[in-house]
Amino acid sequence: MDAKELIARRVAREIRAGMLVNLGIGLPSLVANYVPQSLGVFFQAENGVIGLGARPPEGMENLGLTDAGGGFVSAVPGAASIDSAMSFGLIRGGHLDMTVLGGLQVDEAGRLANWKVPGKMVPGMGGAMDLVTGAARVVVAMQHSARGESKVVKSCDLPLTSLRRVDLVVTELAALKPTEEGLVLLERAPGVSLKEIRDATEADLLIPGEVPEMELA
Amino acid sequence: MDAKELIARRVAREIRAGMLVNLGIGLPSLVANYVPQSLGVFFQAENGVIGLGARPPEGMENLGLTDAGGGFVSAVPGAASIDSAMSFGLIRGGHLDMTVLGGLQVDEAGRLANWKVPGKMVPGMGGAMDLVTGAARVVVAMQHSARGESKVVKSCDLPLTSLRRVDLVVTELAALKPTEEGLVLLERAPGVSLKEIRDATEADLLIPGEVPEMELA
Amino acid sequence: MKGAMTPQAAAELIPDGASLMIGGFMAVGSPERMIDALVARRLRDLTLICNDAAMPGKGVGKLISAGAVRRVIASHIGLNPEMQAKMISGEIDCELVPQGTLVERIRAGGMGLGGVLTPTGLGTEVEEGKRIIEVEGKRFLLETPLKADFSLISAWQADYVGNLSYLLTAHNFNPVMALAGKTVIAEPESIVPVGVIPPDAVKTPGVLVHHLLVRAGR
Amino acid sequence: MKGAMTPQAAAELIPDGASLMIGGFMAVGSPERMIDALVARRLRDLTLICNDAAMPGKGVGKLISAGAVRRVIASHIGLNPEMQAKMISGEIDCELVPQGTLVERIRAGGMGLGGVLTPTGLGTEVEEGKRIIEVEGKRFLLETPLKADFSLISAWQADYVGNLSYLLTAHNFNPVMALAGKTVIAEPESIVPVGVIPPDAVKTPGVLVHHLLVRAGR
Repeated sequence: MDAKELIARRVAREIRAGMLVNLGIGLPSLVANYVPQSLGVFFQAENGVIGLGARPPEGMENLGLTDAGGGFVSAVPGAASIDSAMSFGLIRGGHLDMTVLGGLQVDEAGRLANWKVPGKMVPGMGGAMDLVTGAARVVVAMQHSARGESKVVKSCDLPLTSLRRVDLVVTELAALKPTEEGLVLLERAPGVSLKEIRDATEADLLIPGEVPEMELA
Repeated sequence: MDAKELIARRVAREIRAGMLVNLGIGLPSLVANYVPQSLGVFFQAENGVIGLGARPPEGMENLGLTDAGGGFVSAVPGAASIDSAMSFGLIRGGHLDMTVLGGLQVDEAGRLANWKVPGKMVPGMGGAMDLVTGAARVVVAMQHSARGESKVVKSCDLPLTSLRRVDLVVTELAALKPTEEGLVLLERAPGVSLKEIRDATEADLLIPGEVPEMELA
Repeated sequence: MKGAMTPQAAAELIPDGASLMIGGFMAVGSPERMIDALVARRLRDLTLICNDAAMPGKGVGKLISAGAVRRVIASHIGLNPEMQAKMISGEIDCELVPQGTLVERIRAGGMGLGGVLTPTGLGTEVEEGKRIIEVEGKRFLLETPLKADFSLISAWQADYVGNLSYLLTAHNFNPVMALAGKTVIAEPESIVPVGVIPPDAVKTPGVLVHHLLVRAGR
Repeated sequence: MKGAMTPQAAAELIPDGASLMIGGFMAVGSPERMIDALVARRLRDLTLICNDAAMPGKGVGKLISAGAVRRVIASHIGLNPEMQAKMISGEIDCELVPQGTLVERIRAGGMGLGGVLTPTGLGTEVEEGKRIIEVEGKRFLLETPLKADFSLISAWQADYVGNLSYLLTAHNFNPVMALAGKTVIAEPESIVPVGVIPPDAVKTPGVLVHHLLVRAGR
């Protein structure tokens, strides 16, 4: 299993029946593959649909039905079209049960940075700032390190996405729970030792007596 | 011709082709009777329809299609349903070309009072404050006096609806144009003398050299 | 997927003293069966947030006549003489709000905005006790967001996901109130199978609706 | 009743230096024929207000590649490397705005509100230079309204009154931008006789639309 699949399968376990969930583009969008249809979960794409379904067969795509990455999707039974004002009204107003986003850095205060690398990459925040500020639950799904540097840091040096403390961070090594006291090491990825996690992490971690292995969907 | 018909027929002449117009309940609603269909005017009712039409025949009314007074109406071809947020967004945002409202008092500054008589009658402002604040053009349609007292006063002693100077006041005696300098007597009702108007008016009027008679629709 | 419940069962969810947003404009687009069940339950000390006080015997007017209401936030109460009398006697506190401000305050509450900056009401009694914020040289009243314990709304079609569509002037405050109640109960004219309402016809997404009432006569 | 005009005739209405709101999300729901006509007209110094910079060859990306744009107000430009390069070289000024804030600023401009009070962006770079307003103990950023000389929007069905309906995720910014342009030009997929679009399916009332483009291939 590669890192991305592992992360997606762990995040999928956070999703409960009947939730409204927004999945960011890239890694987070893989989560949908591991959520059983029987849960009756509705996926929202912030560009304007509640009830996102799979990509249609070749030739049956419609230019007017895409996800937030511009990819073709379908609409499940019970889907609803919404404009951008309603879409972000739902997000900012706390009606979105969960958002899953990628990250560039998360720090000991549980703050996320994911929209800008000054001087290098300025894609813009898109909907990320509203999602992190407004969603009932924020889950960050990201690889633990990039180019040999830990993305779980003492304090973000990249521009913040929000002051809000995220609710869960899932990497291919660990599940971390930001709390008022700091980052709690909640679970280890299968076969990963505490030492491996500590060595790969710049931030100080709070490590309980027992750190179970992740269960995956 | 009674006073109300005269006022309605004078106000009707203010309406131009293609306008979006809101008519208040009561006297103002009579104006629609004198606007030729060929003008392509759309009437808005602030409770949620653009393209208000006549009351349907007995037995063909629908409980879900009424004007702001709760009376049954129809929808003309090209009508649109709007919710209250859109309705008042159009009004406040200056997209409404004209509103015609009743009045309790108008003063020399062109300010309207029409929502409250302290200690006697407190119906509430409903949509009136938004209409007077936001409409591109505000026309007050009211009788010149009530219970022997002039409704065109030096300064409103009833609570104001808005600080905004209204654009035209039409009574059964006169058409008055509020300006920065004061209330200009624009037109006399047919057969009414300047003296009759002055005698019936508490406010000081600015009277040009020539005051023509009203033309009616 | 949501099951539908009777108005009586829905009324049981609502305690004395609750704040209720109730849709409708002169009772057009009001959830009448829900209101009847509230009257039958003899609730007390309710706060109503609604466009108007309707008339005796119709819409929210029935709750006012029944003595169930302690406080009303509305834009117009002129067609309900009982409401007028109860306001003057002090039985009901009444806050009068311009209609466009009222709907935006509810929307702000439902959409996580901190308030409404509106020119409506400047220089009138509505301004009293409120902050004025100047933006780019223009003055605006700061009006605060509104939320409620329950939103009781009326709709045209629903499906069992809770998606709602509305009919003509029966839209009014219903779609906005669906955003701002901690619990949202919808009374639809009809309930259709999931997938029957086209996505573009849905005006209130089902995720906002917690309970549906069974259709009339069921 | 509005006649329909060609994209070329509509483009003639727009001068160098104009501010344009253009609907679309990654070019989905963008008025492509209108944009092509603007490119052909070799306009300069435009200000674009749009969700994103699309990609080269699509949507507003075509105007950016053509060198027609001086300033962009958007939430995301990450999929258009030409936009990134022009921003870094200083050819285009770019104001990045959170998406939910952007759509509310446009709505506020179109609906006569004085601004937006949002928690989004508090404590981030977005806060810089902005006022913070405290309401009922919570802090909000004050974001100013946006308007434009022209709104160029894409729709699904139109009638000759100018009423518009939209398709699925091609709604996005179009209905809100229709409120905030001094002149609104709509590019519909089809135009139907007046009375064919049911009142409840109209999402933008025709009173907001000044010009309709003829259908493609006409």
